[in-house]
Amino acid sequence: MDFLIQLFTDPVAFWNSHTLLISQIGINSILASSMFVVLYSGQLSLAAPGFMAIGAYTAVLMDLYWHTPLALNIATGTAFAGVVGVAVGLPVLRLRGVFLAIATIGFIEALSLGVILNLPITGEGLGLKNPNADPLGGINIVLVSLAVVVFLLWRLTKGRLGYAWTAIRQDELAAQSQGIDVARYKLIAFVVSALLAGFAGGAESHLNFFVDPNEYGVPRTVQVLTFAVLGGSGNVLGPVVGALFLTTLPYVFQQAGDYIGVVSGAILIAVIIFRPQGIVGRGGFAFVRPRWWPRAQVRAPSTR
Amino acid sequence: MRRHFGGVHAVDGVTLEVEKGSIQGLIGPNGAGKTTLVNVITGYVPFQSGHAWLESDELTGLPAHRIAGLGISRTFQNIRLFKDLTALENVLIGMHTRRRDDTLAQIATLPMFRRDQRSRLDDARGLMETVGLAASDIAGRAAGTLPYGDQRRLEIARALALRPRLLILDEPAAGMNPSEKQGIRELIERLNEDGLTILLIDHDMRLVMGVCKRVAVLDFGRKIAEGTPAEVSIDAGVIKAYLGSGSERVVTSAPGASAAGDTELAGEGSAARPAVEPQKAILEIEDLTVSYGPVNAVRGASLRVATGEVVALIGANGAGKSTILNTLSGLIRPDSGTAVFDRLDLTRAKPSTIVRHGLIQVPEGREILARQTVLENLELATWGRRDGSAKRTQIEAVMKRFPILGERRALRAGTLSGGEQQMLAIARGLLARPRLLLLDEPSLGLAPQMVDEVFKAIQEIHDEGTTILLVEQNALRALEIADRAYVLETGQIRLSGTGEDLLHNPAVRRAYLGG
Amino acid sequence: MGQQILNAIFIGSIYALFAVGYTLVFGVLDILNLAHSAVFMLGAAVTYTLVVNHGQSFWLACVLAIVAAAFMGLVIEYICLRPLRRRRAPPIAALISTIGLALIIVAAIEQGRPGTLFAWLWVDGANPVTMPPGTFPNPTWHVAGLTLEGSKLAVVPVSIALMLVLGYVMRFTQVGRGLRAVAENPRAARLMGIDVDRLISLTLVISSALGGLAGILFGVALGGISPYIGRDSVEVRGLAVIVLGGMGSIPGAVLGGYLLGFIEVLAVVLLGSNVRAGVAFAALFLMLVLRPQGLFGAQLRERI
Amino acid sequence: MRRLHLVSWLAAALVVAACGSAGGSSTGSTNSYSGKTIKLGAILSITGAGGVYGPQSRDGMMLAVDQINKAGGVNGAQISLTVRDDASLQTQSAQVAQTMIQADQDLALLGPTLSNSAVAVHPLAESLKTPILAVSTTGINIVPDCKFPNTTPCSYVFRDSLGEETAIPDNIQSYAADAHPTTAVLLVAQDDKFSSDGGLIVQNTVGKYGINLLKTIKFNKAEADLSPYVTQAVQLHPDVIFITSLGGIPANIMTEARKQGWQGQFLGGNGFNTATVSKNAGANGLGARSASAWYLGNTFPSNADFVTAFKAAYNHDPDQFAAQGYAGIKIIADAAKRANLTFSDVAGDRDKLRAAMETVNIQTPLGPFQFTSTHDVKQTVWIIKMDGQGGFTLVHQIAAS
Repeated sequence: MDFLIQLFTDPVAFWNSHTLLISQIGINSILASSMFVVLYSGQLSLAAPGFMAIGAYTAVLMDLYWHTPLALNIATGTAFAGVVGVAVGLPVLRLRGVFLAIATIGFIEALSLGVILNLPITGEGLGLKNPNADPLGGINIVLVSLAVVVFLLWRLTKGRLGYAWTAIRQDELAAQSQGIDVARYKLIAFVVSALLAGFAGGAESHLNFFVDPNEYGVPRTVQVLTFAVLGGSGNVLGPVVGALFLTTLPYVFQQAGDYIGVVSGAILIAVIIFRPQGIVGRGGFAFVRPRWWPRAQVRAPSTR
Repeated sequence: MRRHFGGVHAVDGVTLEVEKGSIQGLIGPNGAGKTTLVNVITGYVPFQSGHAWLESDELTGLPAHRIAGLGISRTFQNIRLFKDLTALENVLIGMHTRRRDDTLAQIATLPMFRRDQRSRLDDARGLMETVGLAASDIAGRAAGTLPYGDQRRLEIARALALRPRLLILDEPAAGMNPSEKQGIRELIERLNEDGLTILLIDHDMRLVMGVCKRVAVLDFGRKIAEGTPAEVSIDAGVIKAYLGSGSERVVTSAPGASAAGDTELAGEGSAARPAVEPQKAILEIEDLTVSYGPVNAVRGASLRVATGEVVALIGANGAGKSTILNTLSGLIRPDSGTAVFDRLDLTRAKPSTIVRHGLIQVPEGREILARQTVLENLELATWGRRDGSAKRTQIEAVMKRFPILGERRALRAGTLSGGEQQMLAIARGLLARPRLLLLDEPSLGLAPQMVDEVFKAIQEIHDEGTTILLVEQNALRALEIADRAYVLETGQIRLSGTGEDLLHNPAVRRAYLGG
Repeated sequence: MGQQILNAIFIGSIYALFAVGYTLVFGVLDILNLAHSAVFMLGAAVTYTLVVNHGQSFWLACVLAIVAAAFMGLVIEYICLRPLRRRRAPPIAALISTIGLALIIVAAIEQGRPGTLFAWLWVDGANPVTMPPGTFPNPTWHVAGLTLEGSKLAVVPVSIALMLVLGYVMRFTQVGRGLRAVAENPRAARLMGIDVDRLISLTLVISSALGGLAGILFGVALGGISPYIGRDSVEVRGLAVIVLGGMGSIPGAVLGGYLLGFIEVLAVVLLGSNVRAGVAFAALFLMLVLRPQGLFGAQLRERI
Repeated sequence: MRRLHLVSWLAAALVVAACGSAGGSSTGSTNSYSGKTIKLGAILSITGAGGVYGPQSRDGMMLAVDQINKAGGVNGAQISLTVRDDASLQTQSAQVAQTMIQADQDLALLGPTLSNSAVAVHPLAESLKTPILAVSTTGINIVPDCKFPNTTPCSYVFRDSLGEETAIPDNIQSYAADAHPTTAVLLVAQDDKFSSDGGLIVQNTVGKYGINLLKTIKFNKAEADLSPYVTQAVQLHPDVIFITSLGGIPANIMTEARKQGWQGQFLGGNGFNTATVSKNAGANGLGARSASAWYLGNTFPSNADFVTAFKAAYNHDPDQFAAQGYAGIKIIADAAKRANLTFSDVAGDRDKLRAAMETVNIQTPLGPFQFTSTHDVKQTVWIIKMDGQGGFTLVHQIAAS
């Protein structure tokens, strides 16, 4: 409780003493957004952590060996993730539903266990020390970029691209009949998601003095998926809300103490059962929407 | 152009030319291959042989989105709107191909983008008005929640948004009542006057006859006739294809050819002598109302079936026939009204309980288990029964009655022909020891001789004392064997009477051909 | 090499047994039950607790553990799946709700220490524990330089026998036909008077019982029973197996299990230990890209 | 002049410290401690990969806090210790650390349990000028290395746990001296820092004692069955198998190797030094040797008292991690006693505490305890071997160099 109390009574002190938590929420939100993009175009891709790892390792290695500026490192990491995104996206495009999900899981596991743990340059199991990290200062970068990401996605979902994605998610056949090149737009979504994940990875690595190869595995992808789905994958705000909700859960329910795992599991089930479309779900904040608020037009994914 | 489809030649060497600026009709009974033809043209189903051109552009082998890009847009027989999106969004998506990639513009939220967006919105609203939708009040509603007729119109608006060179309408009027049909008909004519070339697929002859300059008739994947409506409507082959074999004696010319406008059936219905409702019925439906979301599929229908009867339920596509049957089987729950089968409240009971009580449905499209063998299908049909040995003997008996099943017992049901599958479905129904057998479109898409087979079987089953509620496209055949019949139109019972009466009631022809 | 083949056969049997349960549920429901690995772990944990902390006989413990696992099957159906089916929720929702349940089960074991809420279920927290020697007969022979160990050898016949039985049931019994009917066409099944919900519950029970049994055999033979054996050892590999074999196909899952077992062992022998996991998942990825329907799979079905 | 001044000041400080450690309750402190509370925070892995060790450390710390508070506290100030779980994840570890330092305003921190978390958390504490005492981390570069790669000592980071850099070489040396093995195989878990560090040290050390490392077999902790690796190792018939890995895995490996009929010697690092491993390995672990920071059987009072108290409190034997946790609290308490805390200015108190910690010199279950100039532990190393019944017996003892 004292967590919430401080939040409302003394927000400034709260902000200063929880920068890491807040940054983490930001990172998770960006990750969830990357998951959102694929879900929004009707693809259940779980590759996010893989692209994260690529972004993170690229950024840190560039810093360690070439001492290049942070912005460049993260940018390069992001770009590299995007390139790999194309390489992975092309072959798996025709897969749908769980098949895509499992293929992408195969990708992240092969990457983390097969590649990262065996490349000398990544420090293998030793991980990478990242002396120039700035855990407390990173928050601004994270929050600003989160704002940008959300804004961009919001614009995208409102434009030609977004309409195409929605159409594909809703009904691929009908989408084709409207002249939409399904394969092309699916790939775009896949790559955009890769870029976002790569960026999140790069940014997160700047918050940590250590890059830990174990943080880019299946548990992470499950976590990110949960953020996106629980928040609601039909609205740009969904993933952010989901990340916020689940990341702060252990702090909000501190009195659950050791049983936090049990509690959050129960909450997860409860929410998904009573709001299968996610917390934000259909039509954005329609369920708390004041009269003057424009009616959200984007919808949750259809059940097909 | 040939297209090999599953076991049968769905489209078999059909040649079809659509004259620019005309309305070309394409008719034929269900399962004639009309939709398959459209799917091939629009790139959903690959060509096996043959070619297709749009003016100078070859379509053969192009993916669907490219074909759409070339200017062929279509609607779907079973409406494929983006259900969760608003009506307006549906139309906007239709503009995809002629909308330049404005991603950057709108990321920057440039006024230029806003202007385009505004013009697009106006455009979309305009299109909705064109097809007769009041944009102002439904633009913001989720497409899936619109009434049936509006959804049809919206799909046309979406198709128009492509600015197509050729518009293909696949059964645009399916399941509409005469006045709605009239609306669609006027719409089609209006669009054509604006210079749009239209390929109209429908099995409602009256509509096609009314609007088309030329009509081609498909039956079993072959083109059996082509010409002006007048020519086609007196073509014996066509009449046969339409009314089922052996029906010529009843009908001398395909009805609708001289359709004198559309008078609501109800008028004539009142004239028609109401049938004597049986006193004690095994099935009693009172004032049943069923709806999918806001769409009312059945509105206050009431009917009764007495033991030993064959009762036919006829009417247009989407008139609500199947909905009633599914409600009886407990697959759908009604909004209001009662349905009682021998003291069992069908509006509450679980489907399995209903079956155990002896109310068995042979569903439309057979729904046999394609991946299991014929024998397994039959054995499954005895699920509800506990009498081991009796099962066996009866399965044997059934396989004697339908020898074809006996021969094919070890084959996967999916490999059977349509007619064989229908036999299997009926046999399955029998094995469940029905006290009331619901048959949904048993002759759907079957060859005439197969249809005869099926009806022979139904007749026999009835003679053995099984009560039957029959839902049938082939109304004439249905009425021939029915003791009584109900005519269903847009979810309401319009007429009822003995089979004989209705058989000779001119309104009936319009009623079922009106679908 | 001989020894390695034995290793492969053993772990292959475990994979197969676990994956059969996975694939059964997917085949009938088109849903990935991510709580399956938690049930696997629970089977091992309950057996250990009953024997060591509650002084039950080993055999009784095994039976009770399987019962407990089967009961978890019902819990999954009634809490995680049925409510969502009722609401026609997107299948991805079921993914999340089962994740939630897995979270609860693992957390409950994790927090089981003397004097806590779950002490009756588990007292070793996150500590891995091993069946004390002598709690079960475990003869060991040394033949031609090979080590044949009872507890490991036992796994093979048990798995194979069970899978034959299951195969027989699915193929030749009325229940089996019913299950296949539900899998192929629930609507038709309903019309034929099959109580679909009952059969689905049954599916979950069978699947979870198998999962639990796999856990028991695994824990007994290898020791190191901890809250994480499910998550770490079989969860993702189980996915790999059912994809290799073909989603929803029981013989496929069996074959896939042994296949993965051999792939992993061969990777160790031929390619050097550290690439083992990487190879397995690369194989998974390739399989999906080249032959998505797997070895035995039916045509793809496009549901999540 | 100034320098001389500084020196004399230092000397004075040392004197104070000396009588502090030697002397009774009241030192040169001018501030009153009575009625105040000393807030400490511990970041431990109660769940996850480190869940084998965290709870042990927690029990040890709680025992120490209990004893001190019952005995009238630190000059009358009570110690309050909050333990938080980091689920063995470095990100969570760092978050918890920040909360404890900035939100809870704890005076000093203990932990975290795992090396990968430590390398993330320690620099953070350093940058926030808060003393942090590692009680179980043994990997490379924990201390003194803050600004990797140039190894400048951290000023706020201390460690009372025995680094593998000392433990593994000592262990190898002693066994080489006893048995003169010639061949060895290394089994190393490649997916966590602690184990990988250990593996690295083994690889760098064996040569010195004429042991030929036939093969290094890497595996991942998250694997179903380790038998293939063990088979691979056993078939090379080495004299020694080194195991560097976390949790129960060493036990699984030993069991499997023995079942496959291998008779050689197991050597390992801190990963061995927990009851869990010895218990799970049972008879198969008999004779497995490791260098430990602590030995149950030591009879010197500071240990004997600890063991009896611990048994009384939790009715099972403590292990190395419990001892190190217990020692950790005692060390901080001793420093706090001499630091002359104000209890009003936390930042100032933290500085005073870290200064006082550098001069700690007390008796702990680990033996007489002092920090090296780089804040690492300076203590006797105990070479122990598993007794086959879940316990350990002493083989050698190597005094701190």
